Amino acid sequence: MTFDVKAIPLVANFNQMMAQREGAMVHGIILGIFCLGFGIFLALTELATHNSIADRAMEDRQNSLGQVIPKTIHDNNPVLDTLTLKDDEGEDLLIYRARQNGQVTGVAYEVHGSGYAGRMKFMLGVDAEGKVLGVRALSHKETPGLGDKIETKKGDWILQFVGLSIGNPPLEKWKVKKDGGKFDQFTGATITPRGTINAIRSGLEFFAANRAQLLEVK
Amino acid sequence: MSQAATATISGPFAHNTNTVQRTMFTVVLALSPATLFNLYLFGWPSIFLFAVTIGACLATEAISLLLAGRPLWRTLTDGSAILTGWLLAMTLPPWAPWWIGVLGAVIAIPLSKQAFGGLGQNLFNPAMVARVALLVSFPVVMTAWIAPHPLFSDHSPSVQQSVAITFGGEMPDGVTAATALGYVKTELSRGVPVAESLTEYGRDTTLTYTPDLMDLATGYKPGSLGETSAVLILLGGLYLMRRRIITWHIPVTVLGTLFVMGTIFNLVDSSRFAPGLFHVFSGAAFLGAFFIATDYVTSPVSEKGQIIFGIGVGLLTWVIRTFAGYPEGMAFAVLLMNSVTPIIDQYTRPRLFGRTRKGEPLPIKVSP
Amino acid sequence: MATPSYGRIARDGLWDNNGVIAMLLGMCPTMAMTTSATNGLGMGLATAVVMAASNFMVAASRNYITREVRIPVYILIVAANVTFVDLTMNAWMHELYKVLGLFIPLIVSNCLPLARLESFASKEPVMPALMDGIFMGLGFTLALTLIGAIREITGAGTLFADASLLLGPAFKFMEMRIMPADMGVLMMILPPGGFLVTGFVVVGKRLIDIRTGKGIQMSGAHSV
Amino acid sequence: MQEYILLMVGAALVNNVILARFLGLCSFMGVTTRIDTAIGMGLATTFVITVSSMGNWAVEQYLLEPYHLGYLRTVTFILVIAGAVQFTEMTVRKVSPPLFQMLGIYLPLITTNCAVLGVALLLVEGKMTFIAATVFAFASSLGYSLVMVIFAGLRERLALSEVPQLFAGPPIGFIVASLLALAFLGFSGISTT
Amino acid sequence: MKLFPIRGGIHPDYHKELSGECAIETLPLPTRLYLPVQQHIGAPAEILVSEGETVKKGQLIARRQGQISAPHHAPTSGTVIAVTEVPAPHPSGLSQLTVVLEPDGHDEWVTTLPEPIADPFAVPAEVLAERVADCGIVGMGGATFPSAVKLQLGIRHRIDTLLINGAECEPYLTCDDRLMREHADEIIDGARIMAYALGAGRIVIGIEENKPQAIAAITVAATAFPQLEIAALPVKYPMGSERHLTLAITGLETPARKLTADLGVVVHNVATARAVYQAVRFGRPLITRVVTVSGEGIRTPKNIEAPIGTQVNDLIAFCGGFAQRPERIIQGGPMMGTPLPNLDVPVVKGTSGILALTAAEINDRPSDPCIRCGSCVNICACGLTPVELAARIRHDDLEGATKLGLLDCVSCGSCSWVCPSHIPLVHYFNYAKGALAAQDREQRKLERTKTLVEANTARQERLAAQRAAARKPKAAPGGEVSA
Amino acid sequence: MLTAVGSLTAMGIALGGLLGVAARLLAVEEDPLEQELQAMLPGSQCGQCGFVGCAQAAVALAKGEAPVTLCPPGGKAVAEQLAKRLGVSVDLSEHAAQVPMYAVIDEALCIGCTRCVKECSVDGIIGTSKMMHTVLAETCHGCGKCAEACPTEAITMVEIPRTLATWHWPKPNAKHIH
Ligand SMILES: Cc1cc2nc3c(=O)[nH]c(=O)nc-3n(C[C@H](O)[C@H](O)[C@H](O)COP(=O)(O)O)c2cc1C
Ligand SMILES: Cc1cc2nc3c(=O)[nH]c(=O)nc-3n(C[C@H](O)[C@H](O)[C@H](O)COP(=O)(O)O)c2cc1C
Ligand SMILES: Cc1cc2nc3c(=O)[nH]c(=O)nc-3n(C[C@H](O)[C@H](O)[C@H](O)COP(=O)(O)O)c2cc1C
Ligand SMILES: Cc1cc2nc3c(=O)[nH]c(=O)nc-3n(C[C@H](O)[C@H](O)[C@H](O)CO)c2cc1C
Ligand code: SF4
Ligand code: SF4
Ligand code: SF4
Ligand code: SF4
Ligand code: FES
Repeated sequence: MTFDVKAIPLVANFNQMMAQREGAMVHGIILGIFCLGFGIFLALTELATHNSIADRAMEDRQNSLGQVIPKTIHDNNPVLDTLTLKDDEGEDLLIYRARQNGQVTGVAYEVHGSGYAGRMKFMLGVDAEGKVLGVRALSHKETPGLGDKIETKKGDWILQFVGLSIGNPPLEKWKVKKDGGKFDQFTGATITPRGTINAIRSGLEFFAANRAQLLEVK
Repeated sequence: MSQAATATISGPFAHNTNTVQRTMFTVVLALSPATLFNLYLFGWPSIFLFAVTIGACLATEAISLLLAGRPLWRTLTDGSAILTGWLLAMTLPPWAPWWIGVLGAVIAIPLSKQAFGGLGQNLFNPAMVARVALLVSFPVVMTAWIAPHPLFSDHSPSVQQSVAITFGGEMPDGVTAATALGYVKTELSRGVPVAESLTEYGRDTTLTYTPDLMDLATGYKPGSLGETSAVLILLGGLYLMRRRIITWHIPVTVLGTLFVMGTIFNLVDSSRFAPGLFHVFSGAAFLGAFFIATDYVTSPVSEKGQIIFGIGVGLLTWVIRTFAGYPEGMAFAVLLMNSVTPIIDQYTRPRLFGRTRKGEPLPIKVSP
Repeated sequence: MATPSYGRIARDGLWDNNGVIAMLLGMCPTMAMTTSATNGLGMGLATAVVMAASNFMVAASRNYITREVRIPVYILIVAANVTFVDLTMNAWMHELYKVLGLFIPLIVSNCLPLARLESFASKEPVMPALMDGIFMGLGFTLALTLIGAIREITGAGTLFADASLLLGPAFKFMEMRIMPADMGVLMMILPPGGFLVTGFVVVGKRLIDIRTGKGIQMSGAHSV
Repeated sequence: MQEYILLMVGAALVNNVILARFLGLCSFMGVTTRIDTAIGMGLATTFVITVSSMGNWAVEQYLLEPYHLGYLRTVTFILVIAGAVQFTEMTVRKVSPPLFQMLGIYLPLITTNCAVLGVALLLVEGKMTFIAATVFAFASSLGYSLVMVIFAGLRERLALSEVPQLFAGPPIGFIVASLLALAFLGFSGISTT
Repeated sequence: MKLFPIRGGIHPDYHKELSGECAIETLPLPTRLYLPVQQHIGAPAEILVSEGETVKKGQLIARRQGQISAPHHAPTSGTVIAVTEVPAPHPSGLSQLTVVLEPDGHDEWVTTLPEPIADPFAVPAEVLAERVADCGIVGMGGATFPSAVKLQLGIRHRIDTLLINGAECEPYLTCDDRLMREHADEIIDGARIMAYALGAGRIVIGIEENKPQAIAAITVAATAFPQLEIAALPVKYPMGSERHLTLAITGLETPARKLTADLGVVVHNVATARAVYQAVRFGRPLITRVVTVSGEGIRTPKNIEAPIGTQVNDLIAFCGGFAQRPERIIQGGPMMGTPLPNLDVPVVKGTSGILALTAAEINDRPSDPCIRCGSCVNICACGLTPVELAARIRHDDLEGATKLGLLDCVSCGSCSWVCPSHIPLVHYFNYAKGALAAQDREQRKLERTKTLVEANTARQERLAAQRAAARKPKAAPGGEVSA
Repeated sequence: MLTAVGSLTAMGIALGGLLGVAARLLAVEEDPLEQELQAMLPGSQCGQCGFVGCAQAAVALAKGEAPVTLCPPGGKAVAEQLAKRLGVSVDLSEHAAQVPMYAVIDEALCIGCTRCVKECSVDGIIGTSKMMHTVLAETCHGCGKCAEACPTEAITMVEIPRTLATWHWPKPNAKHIH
């Protein structure tokens, strides 16, 4: 049995229009049909992948939070346990909370400092006592080979902050050695570490200032 | 006396005595006082680096010429490769390791000059391309300025030590020092006002050497291998002007613009902006104005064009020094203005005799 | 134009008419995605998939597309394919996606796929069009990997760093350190290095073509 | 005001579309043999980038965001750009025939110029306000035009010099572009925030 | 007097001391004289004599052809021994039709010389112009443009100033200097006659400051005439160029593609003025000229009044021959002169100097690449960019070079002189100007061919139609074909 | 899902319509040759040929203002195709400079047959039947047709000699400059 598409009236009509190539609408219809087709195609793809992608995104966020909040100290999903506060500049700051048995055992939030080539973003994890649980660079534009040693991939420098808090070392030692502080700068690059230290310090100060709200059990 | 039936060369049959070679070696001569002073000031390591850089420039030029199948001797002795090497060396940190000089030569000669077809064809100043490429690639090595260690003085490194410094890459501890520009810049980045850091610069005890005002003027201060002595560079520059190798247009506009920008902004906000004189007398401003921005090949040919070029170099130097990440802006400013030189050339051609600026014949004016 | 043989298509795509080093198309990803060999490889492969699919679709529907809406339809097809690749990789090849994810939307704005649609797929039958897409894509991959490798070795001292993230743990062996990191010439992984290496790769192709007796194909003969 | 100036300097010089962001390179290598053409291309592209960015901003704001259609971004943006090019062509032709004479021939080229899409995507990424987005788009395209014209000037001079055969054409073009990018690195570190 | 600055210019070594103090000597009659038909700009003259004919001094031997042309006269009495192709004093070494005259030694004037004009200021201007034309006077400042044509400018233009060009800015040359020192009266009389013919009320004699004696002599001779002014010009090459002289003295810039006459200014050389004096006051045609023979290659440099047609050989022999091997023999000055292919070429009306220059004087060397020093741009008195022009010409972009003003270049040679890379810039320009002219000729020929072809086809068609018409009634008579 | 498909389709239709309207309103008379040539070009609009795009390149090709080898992306194949369509040869060796010639009739051999006269399309040959013929040098444009027609081979084509009026300085030896 043969089936001739051209037998369908609409297709025949369309073919005729195509043949004449007249009327502005024909182009609109062609493009429209393609859009319709690909729209359906993409919408279906999206439908099919939607949940999967959301899961992956959740995993990703859990994993990255996991780097600044150890899995061992919580039994909840910090990604979903969030709180919004105003930071020093009055911007909304999203805070992830880790809980063990309902008690807040740690929080994580973004802090930022200015580096050699612009803003550097970090995720800072702080435990209930105000000690650093972990810091990771989220994004920065520092020079490869110089400033990028703040990444864990390129060095251990950023790991040294774990366990530190305001007071340990004392506030005036939260500086690079060059400025009379406790922390090493990188050879030939002082600005990046300086910005990083500032970011962590102000993050800890934020914790201190908002401690009650942060640890409040709801 | 008989000549070929056709005389093959059209006139004129008189030429001045100037040649490319003479021009280049005059510039070398003009550079010598400042160079000798700095070689003395920074000792054997700087002498080694200087020799290596020039030698490498000559060697890479020779190799490029051989590969291109061009005549060797004449081009090699025209002095341009020596001058490029010389100027490159003068902008390097004095105790930089030998490979900095060699790599610089590879960038300056084969890449920035010979790939374009050799002398006169390049679009960017070879020495500055090399310097900037090195700075961008090796920021640590390229910003390791050292305190003066005059030859024959007590703390000058011996020849053996110097060999270790230049060829072994063993930088001794406690010799580095900040240049005034670098110092002000880093201090500013931690919020110290310029005026304060300027006075601090002379007193900062964490620096191994801090020049006083007199030192700043004579050039007894940290800096690159050839830039520290504004006075001697000025002397060389004036000699070049006298010999009509360069004209006043570029040096005066570069330094003038730098001074004017510095002064105006310093008056507006002295905590943020360094004074004009500071800009003019620190870093490579003099070297750049007299010897680098004036490079014939990469600057405009007409006097009007040179004025625009000079203002551009001064302005960009100030902008980069003041706002950008690098402490010294002269090299970048020169390269940036090199890139617009063809456009400047196109729009600053002299007016043709008997024509308007647009090229139309002038209207007829009759004598009164 | 007679449809070229598959051999011809392969040779053109991989070398003679290579999208990057002969036609100088798709320059943007070439510069942006070649800071390492792995990035180049990943970008190249993703582009190859999109090119093959787009070429196929355009060749199949070429008779229904009017001249006036030709370009929007082609771009639409490329964009749809890119989005499809983007979504499916995100969902089901997530590890790979994390490496390539950033680059994928950029394929839309690469002029090479579009150029092949215009000049090949819109005129040829489905199968040759598909092959053209595949080989042009592979040629693109080859060029990007080569440029990426040169930049990575000279700039960072490594080769195929993180290849195992892209290709799976089995490819860990590819990750090499050629020289210590502090010997890297930073400029090579910064923008100037991209232009420089691409220029020298074109010179390299010329040298090889001269050796094999093809002579310098003066692409862009008018330019200089 | 100051933030807009910084935004403009950042978009035009520090993160130049061509030299730092690597967008629109094909036209950079292709349409820069003469200063005149580079100027024309620059003007036309500036126009299209600015107009289409406004359109794309609206699409993002009123369609993609509210209905969670982020996955359709590339597709819709491309359609908007194609439309903007066509719209530009029609209006320019109607409003100013001389301008059309000058720019008309460049317009079809621009649809396939990835600087246009690239700038639009950057706007979304930066979550800018309408005015900031417009300023950013305009400054970016200005930076594009600037580099196009500079490069065309350099190539015009290159055409009169004696480049060795092996390097003549694209290779020396790439080398020049490389050195130009190197010079533009001088602007890096200018804080634009 | 107040002078106006001119752009650019150079200060070459002048070497005028070689011959500056040598009074003009008269050359003894040579054994042969060679008189080419073309010694001027315009159409070649038409030869009136044939082999074997005897001629008298001053006799017309070739008459002018057309508007812009000049006649030639026998410089002495003798026999025409040949009318043949002889190498021209031209760098190409090509030949041109030449009358070869063997002097008989009597130096006998022809009897039919035109009558002296006793009071030139009482005759109509046309009569004077006619006399200048008949006497074969052409511009002796180098351009050899027929002077009569310039004298008639007063008819179509309002001329208010006559500039007498005594700048002599070319190095080595001293012929004008000597002429001004020794014949100031004649020059001034000639200038006054020309001014009268032009209707110009003002005469300015421009002399470079490095010729103080000439300035003094002219000043003395000019005191009687209030309409005469003397301008002591700064020493700067190319001050003698017509347009630049006009600018320096009057402050008027001659528009491109226009003549100074459009500004009311006419420029004549001092030697031209003297030739006019002789033609008008004595009816004598232009048959001799003062030639500077100089250069380190010449044993005793001299200023020689020589008959037109004297071979360069004879002049050099008169100066004691060569002192050292010259690198080149130049006709004219070193800046704008042309190299001679050999020494067997004649002195013509425009030959102001014969220079035997040594390699050291020329100081040429193989060229280096252009280092874009900009000297050429800054010294070009015409505001050109020689560096870019030459680059365009080298890349065969003649059109681009023309747009940059190639045709406004006066070939003064300053740019080549100053170039540290010794790039033959002027050679490039000369080549390009020649090539453009050749293209032009070809274009004109092409157009001519096109019209001829059209005419031919039209005629063929007409003939065919006629034949067809003729064939109808009766068979056409074949045979004759018209050319 | 519906919004996605719906809005995309709507945009498509709108844009398509716009393009259609534009195509109609702005229809430009296109030279069929240009269109044909443009179809042969790759259409990548890359501009490497020195024109802004293929359309402009095609226009220039049609006018004969651009060489068929203009298009680097198209490579040899396109060049050959263009050459075939335009009926030109791609072999560059054919472009060798031709020296202008003119015809000279050897008077001793001329039999006055007038065949050459009939051949000459510019009336450059004078003479009547049975009389010896000569060529007007300044009229002859060197086509050589008369030489072919001459039965006695009396006509030879010679280079136009240089005279003082046509001589000009040669181009300086390129070796002077690197
Ligand atoms: C190309 C280049 C990139 C740089 N990148 C960084 C960087 O990423 N982080 C940084 O702290 N300093 C960077 N610097 C160095 C700064 O300019 C400055 O010299 C340094 O931070 C001051 O530190 P110091 O006191 O150790 O010299 C860079 C310098 C250059 C030349
Ligand atoms: C009516 C008229 C037409 C002239 N035409 C020309 C000409 O075609 N070519 C030329 O070289 N000089 C011509 N001249 C002579 C110029 O005015 C001038 O004398 C000549 O170009 C030489 O000038 P120079 O020696 O400064 O180059 C003409 C003069 C006049 C009065
Ligand atoms: C560069 C240059 C320099 C000249 N120098 C002189 C000069 O020194 N003396 C002179 O009489 N003519 C000189 N001329 C020729 C004049 O332009 C002009 O032709 C001449 O003075 C007209 O007079 P004439 O027609 O009587 O020769 C020079 C021309 C040029 C282009
Ligand atoms: C006044 C003057 C300044 C120069 N400055 C430089 C320079 O800054 N850098 C350089 O590489 N060459 C310089 N040169 C040498 C020469 O122009 C250089 O090698 C060419 O750029 C190479 O084509 C200079 C030459 C002169 C005459
Ligand atoms: S004078 Fe010579 S070297 Fe200087 S710019 Fe002119 S042509 Fe070039
Ligand atoms: S020869 Fe021509 S280009 Fe050179 S200086 Fe004289 S007028 Fe200018
Ligand atoms: S080079 Fe080829 S593809 Fe590029 S514009 Fe010209 S014809 Fe089109
Ligand atoms: S060659 Fe041609 S133009 Fe010349 S005479 Fe013969 S037929 Fe006529
Ligand atoms: S890939 Fe960006 S313009 Fe071609």
